[in-house]
Amino acid sequence: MSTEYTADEMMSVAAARALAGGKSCFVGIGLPSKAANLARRTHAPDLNLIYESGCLGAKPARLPLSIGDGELADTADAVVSVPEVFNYWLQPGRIDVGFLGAAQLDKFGNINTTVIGSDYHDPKVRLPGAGGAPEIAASCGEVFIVLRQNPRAFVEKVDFVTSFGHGTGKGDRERLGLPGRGPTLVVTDLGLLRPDPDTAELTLTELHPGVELDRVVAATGWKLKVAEDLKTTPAPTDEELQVLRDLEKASA
Amino acid sequence: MSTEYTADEMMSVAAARALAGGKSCFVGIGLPSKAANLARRTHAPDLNLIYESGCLGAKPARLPLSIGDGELADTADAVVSVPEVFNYWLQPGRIDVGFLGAAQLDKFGNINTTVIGSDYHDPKVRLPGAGGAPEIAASCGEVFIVLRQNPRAFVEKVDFVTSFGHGTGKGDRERLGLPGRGPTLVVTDLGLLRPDPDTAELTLTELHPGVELDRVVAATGWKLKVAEDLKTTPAPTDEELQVLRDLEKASA
Amino acid sequence: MAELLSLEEAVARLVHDGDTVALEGFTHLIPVAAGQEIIRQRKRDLTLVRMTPDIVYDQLIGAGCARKLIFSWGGNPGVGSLHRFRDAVQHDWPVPLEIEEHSHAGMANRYVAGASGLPFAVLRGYTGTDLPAQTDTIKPITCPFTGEQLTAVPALNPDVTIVHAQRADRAGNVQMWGITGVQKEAVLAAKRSIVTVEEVVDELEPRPGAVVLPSWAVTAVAEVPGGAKPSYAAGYYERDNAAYQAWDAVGRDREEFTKWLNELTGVKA
Amino acid sequence: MAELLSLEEAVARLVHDGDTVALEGFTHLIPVAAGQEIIRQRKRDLTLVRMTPDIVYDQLIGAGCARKLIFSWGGNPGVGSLHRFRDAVQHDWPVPLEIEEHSHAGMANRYVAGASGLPFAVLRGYTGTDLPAQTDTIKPITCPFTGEQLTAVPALNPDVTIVHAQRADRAGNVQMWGITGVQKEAVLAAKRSIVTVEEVVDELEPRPGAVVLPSWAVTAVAEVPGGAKPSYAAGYYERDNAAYQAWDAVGRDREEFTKWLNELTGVKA
Repeated sequence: MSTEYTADEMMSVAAARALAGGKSCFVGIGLPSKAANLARRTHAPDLNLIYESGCLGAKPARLPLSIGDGELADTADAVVSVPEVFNYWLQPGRIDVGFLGAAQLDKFGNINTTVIGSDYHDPKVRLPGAGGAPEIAASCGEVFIVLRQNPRAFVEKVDFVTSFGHGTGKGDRERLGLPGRGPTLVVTDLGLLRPDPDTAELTLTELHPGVELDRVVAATGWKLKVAEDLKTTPAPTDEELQVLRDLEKASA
Repeated sequence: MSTEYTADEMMSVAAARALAGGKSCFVGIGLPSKAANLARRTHAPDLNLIYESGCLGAKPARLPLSIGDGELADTADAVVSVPEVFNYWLQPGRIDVGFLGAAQLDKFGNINTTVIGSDYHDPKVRLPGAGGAPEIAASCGEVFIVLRQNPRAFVEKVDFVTSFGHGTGKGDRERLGLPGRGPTLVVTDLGLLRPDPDTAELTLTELHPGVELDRVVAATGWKLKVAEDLKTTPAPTDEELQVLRDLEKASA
Repeated sequence: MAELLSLEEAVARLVHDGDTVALEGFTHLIPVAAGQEIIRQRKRDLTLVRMTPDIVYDQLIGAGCARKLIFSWGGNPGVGSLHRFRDAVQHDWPVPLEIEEHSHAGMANRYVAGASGLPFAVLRGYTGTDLPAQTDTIKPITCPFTGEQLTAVPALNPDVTIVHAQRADRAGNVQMWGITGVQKEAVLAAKRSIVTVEEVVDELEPRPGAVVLPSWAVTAVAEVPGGAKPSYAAGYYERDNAAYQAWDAVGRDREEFTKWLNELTGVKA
Repeated sequence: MAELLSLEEAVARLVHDGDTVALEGFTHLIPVAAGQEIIRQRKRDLTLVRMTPDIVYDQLIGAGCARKLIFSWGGNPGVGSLHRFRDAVQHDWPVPLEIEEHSHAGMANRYVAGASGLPFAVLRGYTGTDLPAQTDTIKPITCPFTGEQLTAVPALNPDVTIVHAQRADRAGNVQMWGITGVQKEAVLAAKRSIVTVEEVVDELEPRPGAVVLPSWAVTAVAEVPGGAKPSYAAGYYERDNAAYQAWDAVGRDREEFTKWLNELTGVKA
């Protein structure tokens, strides 16, 4: 483990590793797309990437700059219409993992990408909005979320529920009849959080190497619970870093 | 008018002529398809043929043997899925004329292609069923029907309403909210019938040349009304017959 | 990921007595070989689904494989009636055949709902006809925004859908082109699926008008050259219209049909 | 049949003040030139519709053309926020902007309903989110067969839809390929439509993955080479990523934006 790496690189590598068992992944743009493409190039060559622009089985040689990058269409097994990707492919629960980013995330894994501030009609900050996320969060087998950890992003309760995670706790998804298991993993630049099996509250289960627990607690806007058997993420391997950097270089 | 012709040829020619003003035509297989293709080769070269197999703007060089003939796909402007042809193209009322055949037709232009006999569960004759006809009859701007005239086919009331014409008379379509005008013309081997403007009852408006009125009355299973200004269909021209026969020869 | 199997094994493993089975195709690419394999394996009590049941459904019905047919148009395209179908409906021969009857628009939307993971679909359909009175699978539904009344039909989710396509690659990705009808929806609506193909190739070269079913959406692929005959496979062979005409005489007569069936299944008369 | 017009004439004749206008495109084939022509012609009080409003919508909003936006994701793809959109929502500049907000799945299905001549669409969507509370365009609906509760959204039927495509023939048949998003549905849902194309050709040679819009489903076709720049047109040009980045600085500042706008519309400062 001789190579130096950044916290963002650790985040991408940890997110990529999470895609080990996943067969198909509905990929949000940005950090999720980077991680999914890193996974495809390292331990998960058969990972099936689905983008909401209608690209099924995309195999981009460089990181797509947007959800509708031509590279995705050119390398896909099939390009279908946007209504079809949502209706025929996402909605029936065919996709194993939904991989999302977030502007705000709360302790039950609910995602806000709509507005910051308590008044929807007079927001402090108007965010881009929902995109495909509400139905990705509802219909995929499980959901991974990747975002940088800080107290503005990690809040007790999101200002606006754009995409439903575990609501107010364990059992809410079942009560609403949501088919997927919802967020099972949050990957940040500091560590990994997973919903507590009993309460569904996001709990720190892994620290990235060299990160102090205090720092994670300070970066979290709620009283962070920590798993009893808190583990340390293995540092990125030389190969992981090499592939990640090549990917980023090819996309510059 | 030197050339001899058969009653079926007269029927096809008369049906083809009816497509003069039509810009787009949803074509049933058999007699309607023959007439529509004849029209395209004579007075209506721009006639836009739509087949329920998903072929938009088909320009077959020979008569298609079925609704899914490869010739239709090979010559179409676009081939779409079957759900799409019904949902995006037929249902919103984009098609000017629906051109249908029938096993049984009643005096209000209702069509039966389901069962002969009064008991659906124990029919005298089981017919092929609805196919695309119910929604073609409902959604096209107007409907032309072509079939040979005889008392078994032309009945007071159909045994089963597979496709709605004018129901029990004028105003029924409006009451049901059906967008199209319904059957406006029936072409037979003996003449033409049109709905009476006041009652919507099918009324003989044209006799084919050489056909006696008595014969049409006898071939109709209800007390046939005859238009006051009963006209005679112009006989097929040499060109019409030539094109029709070439078309049939090319399809043998 | 789709498994590459022989047709015999695919049918044996994936089609069970009592299943709801759709063999789809719209004149083009009819999975005839697969249908006849079902007859050979003497599957029973099937609920058969198809928009346009044609001669292979006549054969399945005549062979006594089906207890129910869900359909919208049953005929021998370009020829006339399906006599085995008629005989089953009119005279319960060889076994009674329950029917559930729709229009094409209704059936297409039922598959769409099935493929979409929805319990029903909405359309403008059946208005004024006698069809809704014969089934509990056509119901009114009111638009929550305009108050307008429309028609709802329930999703179709076959246990198995079988279609025929031109090609698959070795990973089991399927490619079909020409008139592809409702095949994608029928496969996606089903719990399991079998695709018979003209050939398995190393690479699926893109083609105009091609529909691709990714391998992970298909259960089994079986290479069956000519598997759509006597229907046609664009790019491979033409429709054998004479065979459709010849079927009329076979299907019309119980004895003739029984002879045909014995020959297919290898039974000595 | 589609009429071949200049872009100027097509916009002048088919886009009216107060219209509901959709300029669709999913990163690929964005009808940027048409959007800027709407700005030049100073159309006002438009209800703009788009799943993914990007920089051309930022420009339309900043120019004061819109009074309402119906959308599901508004951003500068790969760069960040739309500052004119933010400024309009947060500070009513230059005019207040009403918003009607959906998810992609909801918007796509609203276009599908519009294209299908239905007043609404059904989906599994929005469950548990705060979106339904902000609009009367998301309502529950009950399956008449299973009793299950799902979500209904009303049809979108723009007065005008504008899309960009690679090619049209002289009869006005349109061909596009690559990522074609929701463009077919948006055109078919609209009362009128304009398609800008890279080129008008004698014949539309079939291509893998191509979607064809027949001439009779389109109102006007305008030849506008480069009409999708700075987005891309597969087979013609690549995306100009630098232009998207450069927009961030222009859009971020009212003065910079006003300069840009004056340049576009030929106003002397």
